[in-house]
Amino acid sequence: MAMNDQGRPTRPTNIGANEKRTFTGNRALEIEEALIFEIGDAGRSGVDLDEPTGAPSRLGGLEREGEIGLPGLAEPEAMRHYVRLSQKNYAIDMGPFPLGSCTMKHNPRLNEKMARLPGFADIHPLQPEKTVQGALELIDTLAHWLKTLTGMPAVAMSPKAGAHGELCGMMAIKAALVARGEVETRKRVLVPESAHGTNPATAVQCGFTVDDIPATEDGRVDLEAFKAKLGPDVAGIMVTNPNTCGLFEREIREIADAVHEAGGYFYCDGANFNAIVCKARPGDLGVDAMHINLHKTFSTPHGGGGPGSGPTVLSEALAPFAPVPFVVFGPHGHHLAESRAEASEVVEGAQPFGRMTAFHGQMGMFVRALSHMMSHGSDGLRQASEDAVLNANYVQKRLSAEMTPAFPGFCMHEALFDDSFLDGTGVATIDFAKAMIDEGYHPMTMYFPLVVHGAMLIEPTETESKRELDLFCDALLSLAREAKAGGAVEKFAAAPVFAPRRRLDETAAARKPVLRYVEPAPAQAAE
Amino acid sequence: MAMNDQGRPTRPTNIGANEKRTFTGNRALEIEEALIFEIGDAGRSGVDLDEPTGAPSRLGGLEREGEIGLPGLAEPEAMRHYVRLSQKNYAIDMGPFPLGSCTMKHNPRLNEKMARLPGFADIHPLQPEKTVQGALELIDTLAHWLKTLTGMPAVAMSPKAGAHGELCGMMAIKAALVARGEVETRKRVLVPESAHGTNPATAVQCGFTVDDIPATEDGRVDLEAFKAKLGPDVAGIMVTNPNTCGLFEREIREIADAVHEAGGYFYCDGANFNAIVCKARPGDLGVDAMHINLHKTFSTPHGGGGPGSGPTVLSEALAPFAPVPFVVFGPHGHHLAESRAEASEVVEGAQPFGRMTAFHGQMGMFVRALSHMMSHGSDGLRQASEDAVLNANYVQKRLSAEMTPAFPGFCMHEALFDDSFLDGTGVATIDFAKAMIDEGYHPMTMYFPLVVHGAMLIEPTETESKRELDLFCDALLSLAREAKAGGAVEKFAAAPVFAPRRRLDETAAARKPVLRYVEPAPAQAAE
Amino acid sequence: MRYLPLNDADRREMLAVVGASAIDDLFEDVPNEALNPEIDLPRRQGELQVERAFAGLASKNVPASSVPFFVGAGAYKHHVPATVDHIIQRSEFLTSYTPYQPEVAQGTLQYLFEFQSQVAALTGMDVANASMYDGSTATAEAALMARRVTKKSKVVLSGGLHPHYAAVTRTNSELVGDTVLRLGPDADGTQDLIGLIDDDTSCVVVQTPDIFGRVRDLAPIAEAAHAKGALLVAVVTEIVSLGALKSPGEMGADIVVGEGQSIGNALNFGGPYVGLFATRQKYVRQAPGRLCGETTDAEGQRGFVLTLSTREQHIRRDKATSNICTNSGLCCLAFTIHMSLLGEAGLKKLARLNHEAACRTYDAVAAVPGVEMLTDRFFNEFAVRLPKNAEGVVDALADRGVLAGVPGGRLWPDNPEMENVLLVAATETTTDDHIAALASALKEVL
Amino acid sequence: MRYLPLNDADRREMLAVVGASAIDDLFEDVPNEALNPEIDLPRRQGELQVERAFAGLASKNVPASSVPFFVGAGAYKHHVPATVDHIIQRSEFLTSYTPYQPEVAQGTLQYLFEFQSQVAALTGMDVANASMYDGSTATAEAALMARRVTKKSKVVLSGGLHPHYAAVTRTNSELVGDTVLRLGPDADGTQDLIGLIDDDTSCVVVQTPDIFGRVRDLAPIAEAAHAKGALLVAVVTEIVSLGALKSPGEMGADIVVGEGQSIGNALNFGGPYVGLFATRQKYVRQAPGRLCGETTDAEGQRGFVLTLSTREQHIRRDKATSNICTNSGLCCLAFTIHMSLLGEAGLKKLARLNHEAACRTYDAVAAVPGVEMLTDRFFNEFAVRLPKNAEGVVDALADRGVLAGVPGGRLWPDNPEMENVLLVAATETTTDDHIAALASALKEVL
Ligand SMILES: Cc1ncc(COP(=O)(O)O)c(C=O)c1O
Ligand SMILES: Cc1ncc(COP(=O)(O)O)c(C=O)c1O
Repeated sequence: MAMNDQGRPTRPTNIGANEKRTFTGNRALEIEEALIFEIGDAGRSGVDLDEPTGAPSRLGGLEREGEIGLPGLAEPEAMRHYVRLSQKNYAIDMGPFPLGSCTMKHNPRLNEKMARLPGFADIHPLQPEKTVQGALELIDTLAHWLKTLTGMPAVAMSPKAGAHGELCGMMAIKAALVARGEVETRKRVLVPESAHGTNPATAVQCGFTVDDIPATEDGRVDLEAFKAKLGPDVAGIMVTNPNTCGLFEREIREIADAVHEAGGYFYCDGANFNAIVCKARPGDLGVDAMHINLHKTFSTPHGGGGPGSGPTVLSEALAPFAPVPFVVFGPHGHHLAESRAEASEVVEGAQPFGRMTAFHGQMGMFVRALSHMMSHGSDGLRQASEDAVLNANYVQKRLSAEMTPAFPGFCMHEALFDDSFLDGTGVATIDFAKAMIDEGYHPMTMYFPLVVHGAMLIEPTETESKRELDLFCDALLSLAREAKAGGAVEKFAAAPVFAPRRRLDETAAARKPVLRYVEPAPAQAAE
Repeated sequence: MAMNDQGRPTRPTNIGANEKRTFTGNRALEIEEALIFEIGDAGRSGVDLDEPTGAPSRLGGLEREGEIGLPGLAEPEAMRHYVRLSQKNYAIDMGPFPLGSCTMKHNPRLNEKMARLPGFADIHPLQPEKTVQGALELIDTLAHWLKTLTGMPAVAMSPKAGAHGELCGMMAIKAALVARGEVETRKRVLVPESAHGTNPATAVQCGFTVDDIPATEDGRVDLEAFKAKLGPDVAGIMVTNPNTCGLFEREIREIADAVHEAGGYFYCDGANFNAIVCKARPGDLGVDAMHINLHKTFSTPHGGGGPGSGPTVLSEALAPFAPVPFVVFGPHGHHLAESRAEASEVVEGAQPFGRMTAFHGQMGMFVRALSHMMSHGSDGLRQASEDAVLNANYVQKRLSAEMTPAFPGFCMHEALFDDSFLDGTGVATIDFAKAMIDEGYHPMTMYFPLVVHGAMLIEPTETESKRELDLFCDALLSLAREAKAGGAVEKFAAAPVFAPRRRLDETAAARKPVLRYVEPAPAQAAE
Repeated sequence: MRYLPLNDADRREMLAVVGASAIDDLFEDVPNEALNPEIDLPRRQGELQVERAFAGLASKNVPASSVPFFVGAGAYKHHVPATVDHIIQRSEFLTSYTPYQPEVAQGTLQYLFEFQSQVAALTGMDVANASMYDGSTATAEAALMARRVTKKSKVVLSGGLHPHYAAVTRTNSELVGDTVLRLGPDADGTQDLIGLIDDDTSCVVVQTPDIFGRVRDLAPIAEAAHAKGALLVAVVTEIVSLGALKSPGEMGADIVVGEGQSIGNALNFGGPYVGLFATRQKYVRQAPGRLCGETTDAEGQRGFVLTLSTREQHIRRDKATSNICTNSGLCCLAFTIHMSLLGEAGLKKLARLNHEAACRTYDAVAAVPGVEMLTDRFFNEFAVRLPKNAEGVVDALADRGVLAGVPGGRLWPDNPEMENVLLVAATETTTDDHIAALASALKEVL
Repeated sequence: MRYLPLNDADRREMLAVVGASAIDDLFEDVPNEALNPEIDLPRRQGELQVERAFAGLASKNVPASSVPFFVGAGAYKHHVPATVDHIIQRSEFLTSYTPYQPEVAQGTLQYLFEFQSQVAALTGMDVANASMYDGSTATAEAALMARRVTKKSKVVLSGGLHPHYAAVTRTNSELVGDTVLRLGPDADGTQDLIGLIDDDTSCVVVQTPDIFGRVRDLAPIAEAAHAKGALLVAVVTEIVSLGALKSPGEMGADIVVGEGQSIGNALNFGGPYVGLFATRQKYVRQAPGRLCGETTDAEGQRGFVLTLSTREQHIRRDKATSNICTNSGLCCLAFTIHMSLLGEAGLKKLARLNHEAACRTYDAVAAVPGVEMLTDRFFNEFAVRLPKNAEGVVDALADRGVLAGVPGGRLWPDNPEMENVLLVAATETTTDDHIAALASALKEVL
């Protein structure tokens, strides 16, 4: 049909009752956009390059022949393509993004500006050290902030995200066990049921086996059950604190002592560090290793899925096994220790477990995170954590009028609800969440943690104003009342109706995966 | 009501039949946003400043006392406020912006980047000249490009927009008349009926009287009628070429010769220069003065209404009267002549009519325009003009299937239609245009030029692809067919329905103007 | 060419559709001998090449942030939050047109309404327009408006008015036959303006803080002007000063114009800037420029539109109050974003920091032997008289890496009396190191 | 504090609502002795102060664009169009989360789908994922995937593989008990990989162009690997090379991993970069990382979703194919924008320009007495052996304002044989002046 000649997506087949249609499929400012493969072609380009001389090539006879299949767009077409796509996204700059455990906070543009200074963005990781002293000093300074904020003696800067930081910590634990000659005997890692999926996945990726720890009625590690599982085959424990129920593990000290007594190590998942920065230091709580998501706690943008950065702080016991490279300050200024051999020369007793990534970590994120930290200062960071926790408790309290908190009492930086307030309404957690989209909000984290039925985990962060939170709560309360009042099952099931797309068929997507563009068969193309 | 507590705009009073409502008034990604005065307050701030020392002030006892009435927002609130507002705008980066006479073309981001180099953005207009040689060289280089492209001997860089350039040209003409001792006798300026409003307004602002010239059947200056109006009291003529009907004034030479013979000057409105860059030079056509809208022809962004820049090229006859300041190149490098006295020293015979603005013109726009010119080069600029004219003719041809071109034959860079194709449909030009909004397009220029009934002036520019133009034409053709088919009068009258706002009551706005925010009376506030 | 989506195949196809055999068929109306002239200019270049060319030019300039910097006189070096420049670059703001189609321009219209409200509050006036080109053209427009309002034709310009502003106003007012009485520079602040206001006077134009940095009390001048049926036009070239000083509105001004560059906008070597224009409600229909007003849409929702356009050229043509069309849109946005980030508390603090930096600079400069201070009531800028030609001194200091200020010779080139005057400005970006550098360099040179 | 919207009044009000008398009531679960520790760090600072601090640090580094620059070895200096950096800073892309709610994340999902399609086409594979952290971790993941696919446990790493990539792969594979056979540096390109592939081999990992810049024909290796039931993992650290060279897919690779930094991304001192991961359709369910797929919505409109997530940690936990969660989202966007601006014609031309610049550099360096060239089949980088320690030479050249390349000692610190080796890279940003500067400086130093 007409649309396809324009390379536009196929039109609705079963338009909803009172859907208005337009010829273009656009709705004023909501503009449909086809794939670059449908708009562009191999001959077009949005880049002007000098003409090659045509000198004979020296590619050893391995020249590429034939088409690659990459469409090109003139710059104006490309600009429009991506601007139109962007307008189909929700973002923290548009409104609350209350994803529990994700810490979607404001991303200051000052940080973006700093990260783009040529002195940081336009330097190569393998330039002579004397030409990057400012960069090394910055990494060293950030490391100092991280160590001070966590009260830990060492930090590994290589990890590229939280999960990578988990890998770093667990690798250090494994290396320590090797050093102790217990690597063959200690293979079991204890992980609470409420843990994020990356925890068990990481443990297995390090060659450990995972053993679940049950949660108590009040959403915390069951200390007795945990102790019962301890033994000479335990390598360590991975506990998130504050945990994924938004609660602080009251007995964290006991947990740490117990695992240490049992000869294991304490890995703390620091994804929720935002709740306690300058309020409590993991180093004072017996932690052996903890990753810090700079893209959560320290405001580097999530960027639609990444990049992130997961520096991992280490205790005295694990510090010697930190991976290469790391920055040391010496007579000739700042220096990078890049090999095991060199590491043990420059740092007494160092025996790095190896290397986690090429080069030196996420410099671009380091700049942003340090800019965030210096802007806040220790006073601002403490205030931020307090506001994050206050905002969460305010939301928990206000929503409790209609919704059901999963656990009693105050929460930390995020408020967890179960779906019992929806019992018998015919409205499920997912429907409730999708209805939020029509109201102008991104849904909260759903069905996680697994220990709570139909979980709804709301993390407002400190960068939401009381006004935003009040409107957000009013909207959710009205949805809850609407659900309970009954008769709105269809509305909830149909939501969202105002978004660029209605609910998508994920089952079909997984059954016959279409993971890349393929030229439509001539027949269709001609349609 | 609830909304107002959140400082949200008042809710719809008379929701359209099948309008769905949400509690917040938001519709998924379309988010309502209140005024800063309703969100912020005097105590809040999104800027951290050092603490003043509190030293005694030396303000001569004129300290401000009491409230100013300026709300402040924390940075996250401000970011959201403006991002949400931005999402209520249409823009060239979203789709075609076919405003005739406005030349809404793609704005390359390279130009934005260049304009922000500290060497250009962070220099003061009154720094010692030796500290701004690069800036002066840039202005000189841009002047060279403009003179070469127009074939004119001089250019005044001060004008801040097109209308300001008109003022510059007409001031030069007035100064020339003064020099000739004819300023008292020559007061009449001839202006075609089709002229843009700024032309007559400018003439009057220069103390001239305006005399309209009728247009011929084919949309051009009526040469005979024009000649008949010439006389010893004529100061000059202001002709737009290509004119606002999108047509090239075939008899431009005759017009120029005639006005010159009569002792007057030829001001050419260069707003439509985009049609003929590198295709024809005003200098070869007898023009005495012409402004160039850098924010049209040379792609500096319109920015929602400005800023612009209107350098004005001048003929031998008018060059001596060019305003100060201007750049000259001398033994000590580039230099700014800033006073009349100095001007006549450095340039033989110069007698500047005065000064048009503080400092030296729109440097920020100069950088962008030169970046655009250097990127295109003379070959690219000619190609651009040819593509602009081709795109306009393609649209004119395709739309002629259902719509009625105002004049026969090829057009230049814009296609003009009248509303005769809507005769008897009950759909007016404005309704047709508003319906375009729902289809995802900004309306074309309407009811201008005045010489055509229900005028619709479409200027695609060279940065539209054939694909975009085809979909645009298909959409307009289907609207035209829909209008002619009848029965859609209400739909057109109601359009747009998908935009952030329905049609706005402009009459009410003008009857009781509310031009600034005023605190609602307590009564309302409490509602 | 990267910005041109048409390729040759498209062009051939489209020419066929329009029924032309070659592109020049479409240019048939252009006189043949004028068609396709030889243009002696370089050919197209890639981004990399263009960037390198501009980097080369830029490197020949000395950015304000790179040195101790005391240059002011109508344009000021302030720190602008990164958020401002980020937001104004959003496609929806940067690449939109004048909001003539309000249904799809509420973003622009709402910020213009907020901008007008902020400017009105700051200046102490009832209403403000949606901007003029800059402070100087706003001043010229104010004089023309006073003429319309009072039907009188004599404009009195204070000697403390920025010389560029005075020149622009004179150029424009004389065009329509007004007499412009421009006083000489009022370096010592002794001028008697009031004596010059007579029954033919349409307006008296006074700047505060004036070009010499002197803070002026407008009340007596307003009184005198009103007594003669003239309007008082107040000019503010450093808008930050209104965070610390009585507003011109409080002091009786009828029209307040100003330069808004200091808030949200970079120095940009003089432009683009943003002209502020505010006046009394009763005069609004004589005001130049665009006005944004509140209204409701077909569903009763609040919305904004451009209004009272019967004053404007596109409707009234030769009867318009001004010929202005394109104004300073995006610069208004920068202004309003920065101002709403500051908020009242922030603006007052910022003004305070500017004043304190100027006071410290004042004391340091005053301590330099041979320097005569010309005023003791200033905001963030002050004038001094040096024992020798200030232009030479500024040049010598520039060689020492200090940009010391604006020499009188630059602003009053034809006035020998001003040669030794130096205008020195300080802002929140001025550090004690900068001040020390200025003072010691000055000592060396004097 | 500018980023915190709550003021003290808000806080008091909210504490009252939640029923707490003081903020620390909310922290009651934190062991008392651990609560509110003394934190010895600076206090809050304004933007201006922070900017000045970072400008100070940045000024201690030498940007690649400011000097003749020949440093490569896995990260390359290319010109990125301004449009790319502008678009990736749009709020809707920059500040959005992983697209788990597809109805309001179609923007992210569609570009991921386009990204996957471009990467698959470039590498000559059936499918690609939505990115890994970088090329090195992608390589490590490939080896782990080969293990899952083949159920074998011996990994063979070519001596031409980037030493960092080899180290990362070894670190990860050994954790799960694999034996990793890592060959020494193959400077002279004489290594026999094929002989090392046996029945226990899960995969052989080969880089092309290899770390020495040498272009490698993978076909014979693929054949040998497949004969033993092993997979061929091809590694590409300079993705631009695929604009000129046969794709690994054409040469029989089963998994192609690479570093995408060259397209759309800045050098950033090593990160963030974008890891490319592509493979055959039949292996897709063993692939790590996110996958975006096409589907339709409730109205039958085309849309995109994250799919096959039963491979991922958030669903499969300890059974997941990888623990990766956050990946390189925004860097994929930069990659896909730049790639769609280039298009096929542009990419091929860019590759050609890189190769020609490298050829010119090669000839200039070869002409320097004492330099031994180690390969004559390269793309935009090549290895040479110098008569003395390359680290010292590079330092000496840096003092002369030329960043000459990567010395062997930097990549193989524990291998004396590599001390005199220098890796030299050229790109489209390399000018003849740069090349001349390199050659003459080299002559001086050798
Ligand atoms: C509790 C927890 N742990 C670990 C992670 C993984 O962090 P990343 O996505 O940076 O790898 C997350 C991220 O969502 C998380 O919420
Ligand atoms: C034909 C014509 N002349 C003059 C102008 C005025 O230019 P500016 O808005 O830059 O003052 C315009 C702008 O729309 C125009 O279209």
